[in-house]
Amino acid sequence: MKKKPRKVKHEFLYFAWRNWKLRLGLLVVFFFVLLAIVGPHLTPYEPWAYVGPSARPPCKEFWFGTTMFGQDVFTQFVHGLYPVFLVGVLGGGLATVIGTLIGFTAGYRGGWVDEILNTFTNVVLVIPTLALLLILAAYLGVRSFFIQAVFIGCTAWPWTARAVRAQTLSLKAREFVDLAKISGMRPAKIVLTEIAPNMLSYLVMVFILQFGGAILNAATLDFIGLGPTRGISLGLMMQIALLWGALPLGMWWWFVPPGLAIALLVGALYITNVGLDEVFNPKLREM
Amino acid sequence: MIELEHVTKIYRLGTFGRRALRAVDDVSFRVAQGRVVSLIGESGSGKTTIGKMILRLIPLTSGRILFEGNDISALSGRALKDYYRKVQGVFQDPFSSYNPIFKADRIFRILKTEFFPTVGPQQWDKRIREVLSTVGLVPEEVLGKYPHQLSGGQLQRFLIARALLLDIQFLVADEIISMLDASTRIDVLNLLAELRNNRGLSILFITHDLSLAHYLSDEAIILYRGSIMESGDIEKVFQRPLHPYTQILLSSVPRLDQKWEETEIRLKVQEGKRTAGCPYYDRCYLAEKGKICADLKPQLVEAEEQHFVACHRFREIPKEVKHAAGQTRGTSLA
Amino acid sequence: MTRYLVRKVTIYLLTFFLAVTIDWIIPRFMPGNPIQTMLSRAALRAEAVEVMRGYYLKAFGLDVPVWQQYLNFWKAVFHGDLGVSVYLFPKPVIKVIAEAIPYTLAILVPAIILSWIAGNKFGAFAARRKWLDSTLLPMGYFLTATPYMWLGIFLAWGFGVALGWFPIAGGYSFAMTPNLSWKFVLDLLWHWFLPFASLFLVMFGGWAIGMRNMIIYELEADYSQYLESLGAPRRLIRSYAFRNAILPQITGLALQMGTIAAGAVVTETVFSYPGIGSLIVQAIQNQDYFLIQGCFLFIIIGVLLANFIVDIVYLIVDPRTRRGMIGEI
Amino acid sequence: MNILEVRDLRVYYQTIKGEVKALDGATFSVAEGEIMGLAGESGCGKSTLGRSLVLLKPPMKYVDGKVFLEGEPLPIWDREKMNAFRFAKVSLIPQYAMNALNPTKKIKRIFADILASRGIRLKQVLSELNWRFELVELPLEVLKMYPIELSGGMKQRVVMVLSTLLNPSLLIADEVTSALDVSTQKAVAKMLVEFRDQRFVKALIVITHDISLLYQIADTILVMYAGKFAEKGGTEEIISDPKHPYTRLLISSLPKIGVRYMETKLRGIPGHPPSLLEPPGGCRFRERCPEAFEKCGEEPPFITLDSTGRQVACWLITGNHD
Repeated sequence: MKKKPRKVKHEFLYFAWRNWKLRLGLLVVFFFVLLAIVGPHLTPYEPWAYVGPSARPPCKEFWFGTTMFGQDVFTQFVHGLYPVFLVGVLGGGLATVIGTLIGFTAGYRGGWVDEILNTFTNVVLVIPTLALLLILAAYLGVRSFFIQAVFIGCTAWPWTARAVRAQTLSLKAREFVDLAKISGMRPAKIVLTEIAPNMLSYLVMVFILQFGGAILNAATLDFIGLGPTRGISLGLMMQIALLWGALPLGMWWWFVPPGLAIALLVGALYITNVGLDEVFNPKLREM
Repeated sequence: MIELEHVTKIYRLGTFGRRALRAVDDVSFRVAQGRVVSLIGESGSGKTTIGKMILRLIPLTSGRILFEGNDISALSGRALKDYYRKVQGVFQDPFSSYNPIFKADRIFRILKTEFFPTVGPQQWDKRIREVLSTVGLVPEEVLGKYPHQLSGGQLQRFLIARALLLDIQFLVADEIISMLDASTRIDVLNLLAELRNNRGLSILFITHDLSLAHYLSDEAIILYRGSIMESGDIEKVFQRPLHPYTQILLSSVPRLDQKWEETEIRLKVQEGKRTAGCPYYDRCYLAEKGKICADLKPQLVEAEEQHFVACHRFREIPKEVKHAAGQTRGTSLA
Repeated sequence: MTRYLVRKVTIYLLTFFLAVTIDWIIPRFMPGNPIQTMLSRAALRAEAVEVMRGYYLKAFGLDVPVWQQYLNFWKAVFHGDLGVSVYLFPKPVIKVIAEAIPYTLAILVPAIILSWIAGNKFGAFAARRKWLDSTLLPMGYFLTATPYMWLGIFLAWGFGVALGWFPIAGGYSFAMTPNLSWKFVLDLLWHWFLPFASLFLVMFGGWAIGMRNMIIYELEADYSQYLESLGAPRRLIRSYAFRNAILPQITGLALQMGTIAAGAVVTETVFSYPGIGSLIVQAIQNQDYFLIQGCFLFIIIGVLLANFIVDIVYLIVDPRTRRGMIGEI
Repeated sequence: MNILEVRDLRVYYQTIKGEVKALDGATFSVAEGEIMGLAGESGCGKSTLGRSLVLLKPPMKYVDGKVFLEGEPLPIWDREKMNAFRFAKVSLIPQYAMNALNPTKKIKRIFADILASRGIRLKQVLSELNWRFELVELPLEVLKMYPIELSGGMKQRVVMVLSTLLNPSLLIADEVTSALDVSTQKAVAKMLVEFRDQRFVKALIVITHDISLLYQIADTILVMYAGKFAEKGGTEEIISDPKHPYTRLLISSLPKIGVRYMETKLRGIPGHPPSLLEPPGGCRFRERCPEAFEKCGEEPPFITLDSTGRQVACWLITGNHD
């Protein structure tokens, strides 16, 4: 039986599709993205409007039931999804950018620059970010999702900086960087055209983790009352639910969906990251 | 062509750079026009560091490197680019010299944008085909391929072709054949030899393999822990090795025409801390007796015409050891 | 090795200094003025308000120039005098916190240690069985992705409200007065369980996943292959791999301290468990600045201390840092 | 009596692009006290042969073939059953010897744990261990140190002592000297010969791409090309009178000290080895062989030519024999 070797055009795509973790993760994430976009058009109500009887369990009329004040939980839920993505992308993105810049400069320049940046990273790494976020959040009376995303972005970057620094150090030692230097390329150009493309796959994975982390941080902040002062977010929903005794009254439909959504979304992001890691790094593939 | 004057390189280690590693220690030599000089040393001897310093990839700690008389560390911008037009390098690991996510011939495109922006596409394509045939590659076989689709030998020749596009005068070949298989290795060496003969290219051939060095070069420099032990015309150095280290090297190389001599190799553990005195003191069988070896670092002295050695006691080396090491028996196999 | 310690200590001192400075900023730059909120609450007549303002200014040491206040603050910190709580007025902050700390430590320390041990054991075990790896591991990812507070609420609702096995609020039953009887201790444990379980589960997921990846990596390492070619039993190979895979998990523990502290705060709020967590949240709502300042001082000290302990443990466990190679934190 | 006998061993690699026929039918034997050099360029299957005799695990796949160790069948396809043979009967000095020791364990602990897995206490072999450490010029304090504190050469020698501690009948040394400096290379190579002379091992297979090294230490040399055997014979005969065109071209392309470009221009072998995903029919060296003729379309058998056990797989030689 002469087995014809399969013509494998792009090894990466071949593996990416076979990897069930990647498929599952992306599927769940897209589901929530879709829900965030389509959701608000599905319900006639406004998140804060009093539209029905109070504390009604989920029924045909109100898919996720109503709150203590008769607001439709499903409407609040779908409207609350959008800021979760906003803070996730902005906060996660900002943290990735800052982490990459600091890690990259430390790794590429080396010497005392590396020393200083590294110490700074270790310091911010150890500081309990909640203290920082509290002061900044409390200091600004009026808080928007954007501000919250910036806060989270500015405090979540240290571990990314360390990872990117290690990656840069290993790439910098590669000989094609030397070859570029003796081809007369300026350092900035070397960084952009030679080193950065190699790190792209790595940065995508780092961003996904930061995205998940940012969502969790945002929900925590909203929950202890430091979230945005206007608008609705899943964290805020849970805070209000707890504040108004949804727990003792057993109004599970008020606090279960928001938390569950965050857990599923962030879990899916982590699993996507694992899938990508397996696709890029053959060692984990056989497992 | 290229001249090194008292070149030293000290690496700072540890957090605040307290520990210093003296990688290259007061090295001076010259590579004349159209000559192949091989820089021979084991790992950690500083040979690659010297290669990188000539290519301006790492700064010197002290001393000067002159190209056609002027100091290369002073060059910058335009002047540095002109320097790279004349001086190029090829590195050890062919697979690490190419950015994996681009096609292999991208290294030509980089040269075009950096050095020949005004040259027309057809003319540039013709030049590429020219240099590819000079290095013995069939353009259709190698152009448009990714690095992992080419063999080590092909990739190395690609790098040499790249250097030839710049019609260079000086090439630093840093262990370029150590990753290649024996059968393809020799063709790359023949290519370098032809470039020297036809184009008067001078080459600094960095290697740890004595037989390859002997095959290709006119002069040899033996390096050990950053200092030159012995240098000079390759025939003289290999026939009548004067420095104990060179003798040990020559007697240790596995050869096809001669069994290993029974000279005992004392595998002393290499202590790193000796700073004063001769770098080879710890492993040298001669050094036990003399006191001078421990305190004073020997300078290169001309033992005979075109043959230098850095050892206080090279005249006292017993007859039979010198004979055994340098002896070459029989001619090469047909 | 000493250089490794010196580097560590300098970073911690630097961090402590920076964190405490930020901590000091809280009352000075927060919107509104702590004195104002107190006065408005006291609802006194106009001139009485002025007298009280003078008194409070002096009481809180706000009458001196800013840099003077900063120095006084450092002196006070070392004396343990963290000022007086605005909301619960005459009660000094230090006393309020002292009452809350034992509760926080009670749920935090056991949760961290037990989840770390269980998580690592389970992660190593999961890497061995194919079916275990592909079924229970996604559950691990789900757990570590769950917001701390949601799991808290979920457990409270599930076991508290629906099944009624556990109380869903408070450190101990309201009816009881704290005394050293066996009955009271049992009641304490009864209230302690759910917040502990919630913290435990979220952290457990994280360690399990980390260990699973690390141990696969170690089993692929050259020394494992060599052991296999020497016919070493699976058990020996796995114990070597586990031993090396645990090291990054120790550093991981240090890095997680910040997020764990945040987790504790929200979990306590869910269960209104009288630890520092719920104390801070109340302080924020009541804008009780000095209490917030005091609480965060303790959190900062706690996190730094924990980090330092973990680093010392790492030093003892990993020979490479002791002999030659300088370990990165 | 032959220590090792291998008949028609086939071991392939499974990759996403299909099966790489790394080792396609190996038949040879190693006599007692024989140091057999296994030479060939990268990708010729020599490491696959060496590794499959000790630890045959995915992505390597056993296809067929029989292996006998001192007359007894060696179940190389059964990963569990082989445990009894590994270390005691057949042992390997791996290519990655420099980092084969667990970095966080003292050398003494590693020795003790592995010996314990065979029911031997370290104390029982301590005197033998001292003698062997001295033989490989390692100070005794090494036992108390961590691998991180040893140089590459020292780690390699520790692995050499460990792999041969139970006096296995067959030792396979995979590229033992390629990462070493020239002077340490000679010392380590001579130690391998010493291990055979001291009867630590009954037979030795030295895998390397450096034929001149084999000329110094090996009794016989087996040359491989693209997963197949090209030629086997005594070291002197192979070097002075190579029969297979590939061996001849390979040896002539090696620069010797004393040979210079000016006087004799050596020739490499044009082209490169065939892909083993879809190996060509007949002799695999056909494309690059200057003396190839139409008979080479059929696969040349690996025939013993004379009483000295000289074997070659090439129609040019064996063609006019039968």
